[in-house]
Amino acid sequence: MNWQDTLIQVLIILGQSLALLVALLVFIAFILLADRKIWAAVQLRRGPNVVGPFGLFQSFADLLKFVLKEPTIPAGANKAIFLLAPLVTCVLALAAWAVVPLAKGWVIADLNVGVLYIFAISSLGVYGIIMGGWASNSKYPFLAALRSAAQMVSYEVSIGFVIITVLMCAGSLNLSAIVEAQNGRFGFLNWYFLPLLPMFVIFFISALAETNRPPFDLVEAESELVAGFMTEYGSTPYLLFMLGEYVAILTMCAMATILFLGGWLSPLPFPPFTWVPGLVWFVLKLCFMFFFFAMAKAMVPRYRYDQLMRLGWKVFLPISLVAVVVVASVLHFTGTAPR
Amino acid sequence: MTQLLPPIGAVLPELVLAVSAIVLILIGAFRGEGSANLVTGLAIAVLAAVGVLILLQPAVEVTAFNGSLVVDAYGRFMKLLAVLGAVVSLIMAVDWQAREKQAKFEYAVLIVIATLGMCMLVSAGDLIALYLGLELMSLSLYVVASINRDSIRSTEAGLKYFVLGALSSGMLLYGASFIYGFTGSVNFLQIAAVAKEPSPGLIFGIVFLLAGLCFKVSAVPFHMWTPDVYEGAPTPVTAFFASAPKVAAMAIFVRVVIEAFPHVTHQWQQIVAFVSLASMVLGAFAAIGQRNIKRLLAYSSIGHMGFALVGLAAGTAEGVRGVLLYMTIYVVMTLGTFACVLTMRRKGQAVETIEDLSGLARRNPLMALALGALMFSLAGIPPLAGFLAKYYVFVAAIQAGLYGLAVVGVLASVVGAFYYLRVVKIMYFDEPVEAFDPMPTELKAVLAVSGLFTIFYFVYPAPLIEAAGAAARSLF
Amino acid sequence: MNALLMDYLPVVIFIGVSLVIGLALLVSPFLVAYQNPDPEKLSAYECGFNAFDDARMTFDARFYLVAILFIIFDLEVAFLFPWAVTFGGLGDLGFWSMMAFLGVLTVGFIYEWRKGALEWD
Amino acid sequence: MTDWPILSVVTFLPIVGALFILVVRGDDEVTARNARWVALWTTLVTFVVSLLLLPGFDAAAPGFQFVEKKAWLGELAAYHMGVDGISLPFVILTTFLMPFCILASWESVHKRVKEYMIAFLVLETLMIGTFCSLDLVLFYFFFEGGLIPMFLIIGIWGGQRRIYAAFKFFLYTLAGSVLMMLAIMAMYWQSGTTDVPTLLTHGFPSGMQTWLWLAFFASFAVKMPMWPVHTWLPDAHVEAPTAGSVILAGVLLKMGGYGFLRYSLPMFPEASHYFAPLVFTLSVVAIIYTSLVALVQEDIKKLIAYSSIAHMGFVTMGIFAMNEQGLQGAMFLMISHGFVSGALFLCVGVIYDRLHTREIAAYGGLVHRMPLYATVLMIFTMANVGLPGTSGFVGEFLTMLAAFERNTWIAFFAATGVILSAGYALWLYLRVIFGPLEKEKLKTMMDLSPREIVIMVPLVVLTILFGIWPAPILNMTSHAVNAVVARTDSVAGAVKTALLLSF
Amino acid sequence: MVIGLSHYLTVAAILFTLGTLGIFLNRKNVIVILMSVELILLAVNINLVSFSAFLGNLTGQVFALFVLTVAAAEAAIGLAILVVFYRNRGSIAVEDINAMKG
Repeated sequence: MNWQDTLIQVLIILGQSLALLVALLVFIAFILLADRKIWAAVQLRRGPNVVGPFGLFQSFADLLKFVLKEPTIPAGANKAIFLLAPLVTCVLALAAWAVVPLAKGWVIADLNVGVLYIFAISSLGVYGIIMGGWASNSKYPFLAALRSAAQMVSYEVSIGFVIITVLMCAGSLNLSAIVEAQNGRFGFLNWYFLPLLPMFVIFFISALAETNRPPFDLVEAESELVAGFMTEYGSTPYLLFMLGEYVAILTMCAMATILFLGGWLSPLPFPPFTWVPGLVWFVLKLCFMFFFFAMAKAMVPRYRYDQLMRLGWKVFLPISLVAVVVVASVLHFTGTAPR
Repeated sequence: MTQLLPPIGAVLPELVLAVSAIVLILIGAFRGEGSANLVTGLAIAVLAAVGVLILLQPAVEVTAFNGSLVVDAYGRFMKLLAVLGAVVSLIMAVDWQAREKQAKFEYAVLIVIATLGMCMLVSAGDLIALYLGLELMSLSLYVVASINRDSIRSTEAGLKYFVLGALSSGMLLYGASFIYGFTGSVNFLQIAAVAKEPSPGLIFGIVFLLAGLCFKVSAVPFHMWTPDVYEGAPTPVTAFFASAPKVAAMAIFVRVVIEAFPHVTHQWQQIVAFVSLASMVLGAFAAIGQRNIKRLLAYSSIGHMGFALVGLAAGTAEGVRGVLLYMTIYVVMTLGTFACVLTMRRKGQAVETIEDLSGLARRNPLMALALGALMFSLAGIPPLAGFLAKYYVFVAAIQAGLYGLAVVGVLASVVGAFYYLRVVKIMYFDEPVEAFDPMPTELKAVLAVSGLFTIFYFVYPAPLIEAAGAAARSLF
Repeated sequence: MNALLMDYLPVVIFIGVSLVIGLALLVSPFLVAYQNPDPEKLSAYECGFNAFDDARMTFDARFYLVAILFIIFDLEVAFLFPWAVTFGGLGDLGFWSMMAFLGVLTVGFIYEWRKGALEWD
Repeated sequence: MTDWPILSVVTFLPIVGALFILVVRGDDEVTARNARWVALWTTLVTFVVSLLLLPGFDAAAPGFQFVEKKAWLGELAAYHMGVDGISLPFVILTTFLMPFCILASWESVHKRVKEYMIAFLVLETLMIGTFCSLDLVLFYFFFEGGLIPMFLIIGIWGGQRRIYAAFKFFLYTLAGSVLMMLAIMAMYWQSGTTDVPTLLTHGFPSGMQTWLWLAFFASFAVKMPMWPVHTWLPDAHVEAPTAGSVILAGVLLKMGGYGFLRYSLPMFPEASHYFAPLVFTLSVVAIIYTSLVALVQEDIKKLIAYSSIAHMGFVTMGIFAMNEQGLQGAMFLMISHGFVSGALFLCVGVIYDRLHTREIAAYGGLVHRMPLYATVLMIFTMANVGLPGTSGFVGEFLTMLAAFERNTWIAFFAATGVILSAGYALWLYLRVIFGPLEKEKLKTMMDLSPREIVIMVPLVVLTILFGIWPAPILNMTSHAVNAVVARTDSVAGAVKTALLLSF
Repeated sequence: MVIGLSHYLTVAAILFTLGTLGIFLNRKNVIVILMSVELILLAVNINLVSFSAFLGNLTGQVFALFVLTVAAAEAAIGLAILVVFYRNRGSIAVEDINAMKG
């Protein structure tokens, strides 16, 4: 391959990446709005409704507001790390999307080890939080960062086990292959959420905890713990944290979609449903998942920290561990494991 | 694939250890803090049973797991010795735990796990098994060293041991990676088949590998951890450290160089000879100024490892037999000595300086007699067992033409005799001080067996010599 | 080797692009926004008080414990990944080996539980 | 001939006694008494049993007798025991002296009697074993093992500076003998065996012989002790309890001479010839220098100690003359010195027990209060000087004769030594026994007690008996000694022939 | 430039040296020592994997996996001991590890 070809290829990838990222960010803008709207609806409020029709441009206004706010860096802070932390959080969250297949073949990098990649990248997210909490040189952010990190890693373990069960069924680490493995004659009945329903539930709840979403948002509870590790942040550094968080939420939704809900597959495997582009199904499923995230935030009361840790270590971990054994045994003894 | 599943009899001791460790943890976990005595008792029983199992294994060479584990006469001999060290030091810990209010069932479990590591280590047939066994052992030892969580000295000992141990593991691994890279294999026998010529990369690997192993046997220049860890760790732990892990590390040291590098003897021989020489000399001189008996024994053990390595430096079956005998006698002597150290407590408080032994011969003549015999034996004075141990390694060294090593070695043993004599002097010549608390029965038993063995070994040494000879030959 | 690297090229580019976006966002307020820092504004937030003591204080050792537990379990998961993927081709030996491994891990887990390592009260 | 392993019985009988004492329990007074009696009976029985060796011993038969051989350390060494004309006298000497040691400590040792007796009995085993063993490793075992009880005897029951003396004794001897151990190993490596009878005829390469000889020399010279490695001996003697001194002078020192005779000469004949001048020089220096040193001593024991060194000079001189007279003389001198010096130390012990000082100046005029003692001491002093008619004379005379045959100058210097020894010994006698009885403390001194008389009489008898009738010992040794001489001569001849041929 | 085995080995050697120096020259903090140990193990793994790739034999990678596992266990135990030590001593400075001298 000569250098021109390489260059062209790089440019193509560049374009794709840019397109995906922009689309993602715009999507998040509306998802954010949706989040607030759903929340408001549950509480019988209207939610944002001033900027644009139905408040549709609220997020863009927020963006503008963030950019124009005064960026402060606390006097005692470690400047470099203080600024690096949100960047790391955001970039890592975004980076996960490089391997997410939006539709058949619609993926930036179709890695063989896609699941592993996402797993690894999302593990790294802890660093951003720890760095932010530590660099602020302030008590509350530091404590919150520690608690947040502990929480994230606790639930990551069960997420890992859940993923294992899916992998055993799918027999591949490639996300596209996992989606394809759920393709079958019975449409959505073939998807893994059905046989692995308990896993799906655990995954969902763990995802809430992993992304510090309510009801597990106690480390960044705005009223009680003054926004946790982000206390000292303002302006776009704060925005980057928020952005990272929402990207991570979407990543989790995407993971749930791919692992349990058949990714881009149509729920009913016959026309006219199969005529609808995979991307649409994917986005719809994403929205569906996010709706649950939002509803959880609106409806479920917040956990105490000890309850949270107990749930992670004493309930989810054993259950998922047993699930791995059960799934493995079933597959092994029925001989239904993919070869 | 078919070779992967082991002949079950060959790995039975290891299996039993592993399963019992798990069961013991569960027992301990479910019965709570009060289960220390039960778990310790069970652990002792298990270790003893494993010892019997090893004894009962048929005298054939079996390999398991594609050559990762080799069960031969050599392995059985060393395993038995390691298990012996483990079980005796565990027995000696019982009373200590009760008195220091340190009853933790984890201690017994960790000892069992460490023993499992040692058995794997001794039987290791490739570098991976070596590493895993070594780490299983070492990781348990790190924890055991700092088992007394509320003592600065114990935790510091654990920390030091950990840092240097981890470094040594790193060096060993680095060496192992080079050996793998330059021979294309991790199996000892395959390495031996390839490593016919000394190449720089291979030598490099051997140097690092041996450096890592030297750490584990606490040979100079990688001995720094020994005195501090000996001193800081709780005494039963020190007794354990001084016995079983040394055996296992020495066992694999011997196995690696003999099995994997028979064609580059000259290269490792130089290293081993140097290390052995330095250990003997340092062990002899550095111990002179010590007042803490555990520190003294630490330097003593450094010296003894040097002596044992003399046999390895010879690189012959006779030499290996010497190492085996040396380690056997060393373990027995060490355990006996530590039984005495464990007895050194007044009004419930442990004392550790050698001055505390003053006039022991008046207050407790039998203990003094036994400890005196052990000291003379450690010094290598005939007719005690320690002399025969030295004799066998030095004969091998002379046969291999290592005159310089032999001469320095015996001179070092004269210097070493000085500080052992000092202990005897304090016990026998000095005026008595306050008596120690009464000696628990199990310590008495250990001391008695060890003392009698030391004194009367010369009467009928043949069985041990033959066993060691057979074990050594199985390596060649 | 090269083919493998080519697989990851898109990932690198993607991360590069997101980095650019992130940086742009991070830098923009410093360029456009109003800045007028004063000591009060730059002091650490402590509910309106001056800071009582150093923020670099000690914290509960249980956080370490969680970290350690996480390392262990995460590593276990790392082992399970390749096993799960090739699960179908491993046969009885592969199955039982991993079951044994999980069994040992479970024992460790039970031990932690019983020792109260998982308590947060 | 008996079938039972008489040598092993003789050797290990004391251990049995020691074990017996070990298990005796009870309050201090009773155990002490029991320990004394058990020790005495054990040593006596051992002596009697050792005497059984005499009728069975055929002095004219070649090789070793009462041989026992059993597997022991695998291929490395066997349990091989046996005696010949060289070792048998030493065995008897040892068993003979032991009861005296026990008796001598009857009242003077009060503390830790039990341990004391055990130490002595163990020591006896080790000493007898040294002389009986016919395997180098076994020999080393006993030879070196003797250090432990002796260390304890000096260190526990010794005088003021006992700790220093004990350490010095131990480390000097150990340093010397570890080299011998190496030599033993080298010999094993070269010849494939440590069996003494085999090695006696093995013939090591000359280059190797030099090193081996030096290594053995290091050990034996320290043990003898030879000048300049003798300095431990005066300290050890001074600090040791009486019985310890007796054993030290009577038996332990002889191990060096025995070693030369048994090992150095026949096993390394070429090296022995080569180094003979060195040994002569050292011997002469020892004789004259230590005699001079003895002259100025203030301490009785120290004086006798130096005199022992001087006598050992005669012994080495005789041995390395390597002719029949020399070897016979050396043997005789060692035996004789064994009980004479032992007796001298016992005599010192007698007055030390009464006055608790060994300073010559503290005594004087004892003849007035202790006529019996004066007589006994005179006999032994004469024997020590080597007056004709006492056993001391025969040995010294023979060795001088032998030295004269080799080198006139050596004999001359040695003769000077004899004169000097007469000087210091008689002067000592003069100062202690004669003169006015002035010192208050001395005026109440009692003469020899019955127990002391029992001790002294046999020694006096032997001293005089062997002085006028040395034949029993000479007959016993002559054959074995001649074998050694023949061995060294043959090699010397061969060496000369080889030298001639090479020209 | 073709990146060959020697480059990997050099990188590993540099890491190894850094790790070793980190242990011996570090006078401040024990955590740094733990990190140095990890660095050494990293060097080993680079070695193993590059040898494995170079030799075309998988043993090295298997070995590397084992090393990874054990390294994690080691780090866990090291940290645990360090925490216990800190609780007793109140410091993790290297110069404060001095209860025993000699």
